[in-house]
Amino acid sequence: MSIEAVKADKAASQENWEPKILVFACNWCTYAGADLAGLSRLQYPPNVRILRVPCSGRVNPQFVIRAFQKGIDGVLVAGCHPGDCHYATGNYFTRRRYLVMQRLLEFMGMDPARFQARWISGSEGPKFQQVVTQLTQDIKALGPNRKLRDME
Amino acid sequence: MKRVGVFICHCGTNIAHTVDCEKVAKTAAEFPHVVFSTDYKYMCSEPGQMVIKNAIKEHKLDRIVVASCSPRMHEPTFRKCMESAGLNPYLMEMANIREHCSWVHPDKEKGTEKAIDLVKMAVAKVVKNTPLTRSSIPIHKRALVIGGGIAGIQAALDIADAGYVVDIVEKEPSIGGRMAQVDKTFPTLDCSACILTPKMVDAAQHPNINLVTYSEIEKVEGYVGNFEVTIRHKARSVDVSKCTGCGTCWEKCPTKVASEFELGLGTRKAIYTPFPQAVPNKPVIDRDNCRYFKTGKCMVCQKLCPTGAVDYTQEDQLETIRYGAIVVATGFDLFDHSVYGEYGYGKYPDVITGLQFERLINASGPTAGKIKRPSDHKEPKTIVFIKCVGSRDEAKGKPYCSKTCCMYTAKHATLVKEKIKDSQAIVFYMDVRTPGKNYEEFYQRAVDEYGVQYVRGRVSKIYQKGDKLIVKGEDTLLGKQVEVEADMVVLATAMVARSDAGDLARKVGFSYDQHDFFTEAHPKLRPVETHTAGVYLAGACQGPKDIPDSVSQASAAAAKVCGLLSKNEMATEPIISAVNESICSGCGLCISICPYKAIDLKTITERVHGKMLERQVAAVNSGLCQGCGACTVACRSSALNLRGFTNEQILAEVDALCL
Amino acid sequence: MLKNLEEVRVFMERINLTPGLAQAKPIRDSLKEHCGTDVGRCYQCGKCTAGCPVAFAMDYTPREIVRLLQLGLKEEALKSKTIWLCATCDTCSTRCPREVEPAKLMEGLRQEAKAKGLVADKRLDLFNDLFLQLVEKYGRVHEMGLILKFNLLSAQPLKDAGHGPGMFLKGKINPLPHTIKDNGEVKQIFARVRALGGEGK
Amino acid sequence: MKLAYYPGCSLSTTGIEYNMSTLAVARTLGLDLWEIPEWNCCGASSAHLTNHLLALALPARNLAIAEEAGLDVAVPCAACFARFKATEAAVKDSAETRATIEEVIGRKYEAKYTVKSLLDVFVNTVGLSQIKTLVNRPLEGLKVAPYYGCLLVRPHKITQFDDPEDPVTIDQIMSAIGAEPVYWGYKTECCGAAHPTVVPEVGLKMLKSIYQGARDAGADCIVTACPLCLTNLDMRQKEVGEQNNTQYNLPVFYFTELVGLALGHDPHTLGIDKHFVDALAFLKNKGFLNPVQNRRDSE
Ligand SMILES: Cc1cc2nc3c(=O)[nH]c(=O)nc-3n(C[C@H](O)[C@H](O)[C@H](O)COP(=O)(O)OP(=O)(O)OC[C@H]3O[C@@H](n4cnc5c(N)ncnc54)[C@H](O)[C@@H]3O)c2cc1C
Ligand SMILES: Cc1cc2nc3c(=O)[nH]c(=O)nc-3n(C[C@H](O)[C@H](O)[C@H](O)COP(=O)(O)OP(=O)(O)OC[C@H]3O[C@@H](n4cnc5c(N)ncnc54)[C@H](O)[C@@H]3O)c2cc1C
Ligand code: SF4
Ligand code: SF4
Ligand code: SF4
Ligand code: SF4
Ligand code: SF4
Ligand code: SF4
Ligand code: SF4
Ligand code: SF4
Repeated sequence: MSIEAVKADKAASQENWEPKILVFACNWCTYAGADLAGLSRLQYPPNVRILRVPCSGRVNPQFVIRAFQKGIDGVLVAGCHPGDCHYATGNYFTRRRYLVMQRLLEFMGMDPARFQARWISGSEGPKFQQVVTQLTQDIKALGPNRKLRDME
Repeated sequence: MKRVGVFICHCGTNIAHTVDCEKVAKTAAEFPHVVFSTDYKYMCSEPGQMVIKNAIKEHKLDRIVVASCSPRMHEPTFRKCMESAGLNPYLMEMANIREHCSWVHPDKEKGTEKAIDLVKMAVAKVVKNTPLTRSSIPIHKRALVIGGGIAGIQAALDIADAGYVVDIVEKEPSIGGRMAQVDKTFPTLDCSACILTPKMVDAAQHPNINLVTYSEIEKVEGYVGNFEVTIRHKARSVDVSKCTGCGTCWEKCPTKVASEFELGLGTRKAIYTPFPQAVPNKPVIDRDNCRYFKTGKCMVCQKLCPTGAVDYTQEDQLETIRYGAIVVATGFDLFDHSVYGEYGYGKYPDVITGLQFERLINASGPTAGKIKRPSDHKEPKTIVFIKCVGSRDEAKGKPYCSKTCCMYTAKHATLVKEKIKDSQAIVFYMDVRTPGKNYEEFYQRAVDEYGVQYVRGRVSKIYQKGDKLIVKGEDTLLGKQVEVEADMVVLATAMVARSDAGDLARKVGFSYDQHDFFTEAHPKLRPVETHTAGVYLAGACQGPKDIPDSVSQASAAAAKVCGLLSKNEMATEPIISAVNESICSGCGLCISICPYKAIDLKTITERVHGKMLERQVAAVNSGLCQGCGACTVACRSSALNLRGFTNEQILAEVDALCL
Repeated sequence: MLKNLEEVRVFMERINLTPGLAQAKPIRDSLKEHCGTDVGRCYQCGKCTAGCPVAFAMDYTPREIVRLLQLGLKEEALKSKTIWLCATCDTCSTRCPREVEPAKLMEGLRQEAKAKGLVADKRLDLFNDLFLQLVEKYGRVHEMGLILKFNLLSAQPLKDAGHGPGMFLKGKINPLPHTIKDNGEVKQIFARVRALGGEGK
Repeated sequence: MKLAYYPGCSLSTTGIEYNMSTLAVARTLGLDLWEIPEWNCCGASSAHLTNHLLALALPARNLAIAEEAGLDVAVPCAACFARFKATEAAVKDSAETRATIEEVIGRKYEAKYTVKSLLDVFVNTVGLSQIKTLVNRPLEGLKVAPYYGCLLVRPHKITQFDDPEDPVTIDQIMSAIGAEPVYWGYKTECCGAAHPTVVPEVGLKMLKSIYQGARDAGADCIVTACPLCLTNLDMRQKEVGEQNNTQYNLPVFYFTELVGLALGHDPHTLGIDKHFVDALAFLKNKGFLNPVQNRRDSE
């Protein structure tokens, strides 16, 4: 068992641990999708915090690393479906960076599943609900994130 | 020292029901820089906004956070409120505690906790906000239409009628496009020339329209409202100001070559107009084929021209004009069916395309409207039509449906039955697609009134046997192999993008799809706009389209252009990218990332150790940048930052959430 | 061709699609895996059938075989004569606009039909078996022996008898089996293939 | 130019004249054909129809032997060619398949060398101009229907040979020797393979359409590059004619026979006397059997 896993085990057994998850949401699609989920009163776990960005392509990998360093348990980057980007091509960059990021996180000794990318359009309220619900479950299963404070 | 005010909205009970607003306000009061925090029932109402304004005055707030509904709903409201309180509207952030919190989390404790987090993030961000100002750009009131087919002509006429000057740049010697090649038009069968020619003449005579034929786009710079377009006027070898279109030159020219307009079924001279109704009706010399240009001898046209218009010394001219808006209407080409080995690789003379068929039945075509097959000029009695050639065929052609061919094939078959009484018209089809007003009725008439025979199945092979073409198919409704001995076969070949479509799109700076059709900003709701502000689409260059669709889209594009040109200036969002020149290395990585071609390199001069040095740095064009932020991530030196969503702002939010 | 009334009845019988459709997806997937081609892509254009040199003799045209598979009616396809009559000429696969390869389906179905004992035209199957027996035994094919044996076993002993003497005289058939000196290696190949997965696929 | 040579079962029996003419012509063209020692049957369609692995393994043994000798392989029979190509492609495609095949045949085979149809060798290795210069009895006035069948050109991905819908190599060779290839629609139609023997009610109809096609195109004879096609087209012609109350009178040749004739070989050396439809009489009628000066056989 890795150190992280041991710690995670311990923490998870502490009662009432709830993960904190940061969602970078593209203003045009996923943010609107989350709005729609709200409008439709679709319930989901309260663990996610949405940070609005103009486009998923705006998300600099450094933001993600910083969040993990500061102890966030999971990060989701979500934007328009490929081909539907409000800015034509932004989400293609996201897709490429996502793969690189996952590898980087793995290298840093993190479970890459803590970092996900999803396409959720402005009309996909239910999908937003389903994605964050699933993500919360996944992250819960992984346990708390060992802070990467000392890294870099 | 920054002074932040926080305002928590109840939204009646919408928020207050599951979020303890009072507690949120109290907690927020403790956050760094927060000097005032309160909650109120309806923040967006008049009295709600008064609460904000009063607090700003009373507590000398210099920035605020409103925790309420989605910024997609009330951001403009609260920005205005800031403005009327005398603050910069961009020194305001919203925390979405309704859609993203109270409405989705029934647990009040958890909801409150989350609302506090969201407010904390907003406060952390707003502290890093800087005042931003909208700027405005002037709009040059002149429009450019690229391509003079029916779509381009219609768009130009509508724009011109609204009172704006518009230039049509057409690469051929005449406007008219494909519609000029078509004989009759479905679903009414009125003659194409009869309805097109008047429009061409209208365009030529309109005081606001300039026809710029035999010309191409060389370069496009600038941005919405201020495009700088360089046009190449190809050397016509004829001085149009002198030429009267008398026709003496092309009558007497000794050089005959295959006519592009007649698709190889007829000929033209080396000095020519593409077709008799050409607009302008003034010839050009095709230098590749003209004897004078090849051998230095001939000059017949010059000698005979009564007005001395022929000028062999002309050269291409470049001209740069400023436009406020551009409509692209460059139309389509036809799929080259010579990849179909089973249909003879385009080698059988009597296997022709639908567009060639249009020329064969056209009264002003090479056969004067008599249907004669190319090989021996005999009248064909049995004509087979094959649909979806190159369309809906991933193995050899394009996956998409070309949309017009079902209808024009029904038209062709009808015309065959009309013109040759004892003929057979047999259509091999997979589906008959007729979604348009009176389209299905038209197709049904072909079948029941004219007796056109439809056979469901894709043809597998055509081969020549004597002077017949043997067409082998399956009638899939019977489940039997069938065979037709045809005199002529007409292929409904796919509509494809012009071969230079990609080049043009890159030149102008908008996107195109994998088939080189131009991409609209939204397939349903912004069908005539591109992602590039000020550039609009009309006609078949955006995807297969028939004439009614092309014309509607052209008028829609014209409406968009008029909407733009009706303003004197245009406000631009301040949420755009900015370069920190002192750390930009001039590497240029960001340039190719930007989907709007908003970044360029420029040269700056700076003093280093007392010496003046020149170097290159990136420059963002505020007219073009749409604020996506993609470039900021690409820059290795972090020289680019997106105003309103700066690295510092986003990191502050992240930190606020995690701490 | 409809030969008698009974055939008409069977031919015209209404098919209940419900059970077949439940099977359609797994059948499609397994064909994708085993034959490397996807029946789901077929849009029933008939181009395969239109060019098939044997379709005139088939009980289902190649397109109809694909249709049966799309609807999950695989049993019907396995029982068809079509799969045995297909000459593996690949015309259909070469021309299919949707890149379905009916020829590969026929091949896969034949192997499966054989494994299930559903051989609708025994002659071609018999021919193939005899052919391979010869290869295994001698390393090469002895055509005279093959044809004689085939005709005998397919109960048409006199067929082609007219050609035999002509062939013989022209030196085209050799009364003695050809063989390679040591056929052990070829026998080994057969044995190992059998060990790896038997006769069917 | 040295190549490994795989005659295949047919060329020692029904297609013996293909072998004879190939060897005779090869010598004249300067091709050194090294027959793969102890070659075995490629399995033909029978293996292909029965078992995938068997169909790959049987050709692989032959290819492995040729590979040991370090030679590209020339294959005259279209059926063998198709099977060989399939094996070559499968081995190139997947290391896993290669391992299985190597295990089954007990030899190493890496598909390092190329399998070529004899047509390909004539057109691309020897070259049309070389053939042309060696012609001393141009077959002027001979109208031939070039017949490729299906196995040479399909599946194109694997055979990579000529054009799948309108192949031209036989046409080109015929033009090079002075004959006149006719254009017709049955170039790549299937001859029925085993069908004329096994399911004659089907196979004979397939043949009929080919005869009819050649006749409609005004051909005097048919030229092939496949022993199976030739046997079917030649041996069944009379029978099919009788069934349809006609006589087709279309001699069927291997392209090597006609090339041999044009190069001046004796028709008997080429095996032209071994056909069912009387080819000798036909050629005689056409005046192609008159002695030529500088006969190759006397060299
Ligand atoms: C055989 C056939 C029959 C048809 N029959 C009918 C019918 O009966 N009814 C019907 O409604 N529709 C019919 N159509 C469809 C009709 O032709 C199109 O809808 C219509 O022509 C589209 O007009 P457009 O202006 O978009 O394109 P086009 O007609 O293609 O015009 C584009 C113009 O742009 C010019 N151009 C291209 N590239 C450049 C460039 N880079 N720079 C400058 N200029 C450029 C071209 O020269 C051309 O003049 C038929 C189509 C075909 C193929
Ligand atoms: C089942 C179904 C599914 C569809 N799915 C799609 C799809 O997936 N994608 C797609 O692109 N299209 C789809 N469509 C088509 C789409 O609905 C229509 O294209 C579109 O709604 C047409 O918009 P409209 O504004 O012209 O008409 P409408 O939507 O009908 O709007 C007309 C409005 O005018 C009002 N009105 C009517 N008469 C009067 C009057 N006398 N005075 C004042 N007001 C009046 C009506 O109340 C209505 O609000 C679908 C249609 C159907 C039936
Ligand atoms: S500001 Fe938004 S949340 Fe508040 S009352 Fe208005 S609509 Fe409701
Ligand atoms: S002869 Fe002169 S005036 Fe007449 S059309 Fe020709 S160029 Fe024009
Ligand atoms: S100079 Fe050229 S264009 Fe003029 S008449 Fe001679 S060939 Fe024709
Ligand atoms: S419009 Fe008709 S003919 Fe044309 S591609 Fe579509 S279905 Fe085929
Ligand atoms: S923010 Fe987007 S649009 Fe603006 S310059 Fe950067 S990449 Fe281009
Ligand atoms: S802004 Fe960044 S990416 Fe662009 S040129 Fe400067 S250093 Fe390079
Ligand atoms: S050719 Fe292909 S798509 Fe058409 S019916 Fe046959 S298998 Fe289906
Ligand atoms: S491979 Fe079989 S089904 Fe396909 S065309 Fe040939 S004979 Fe017909």
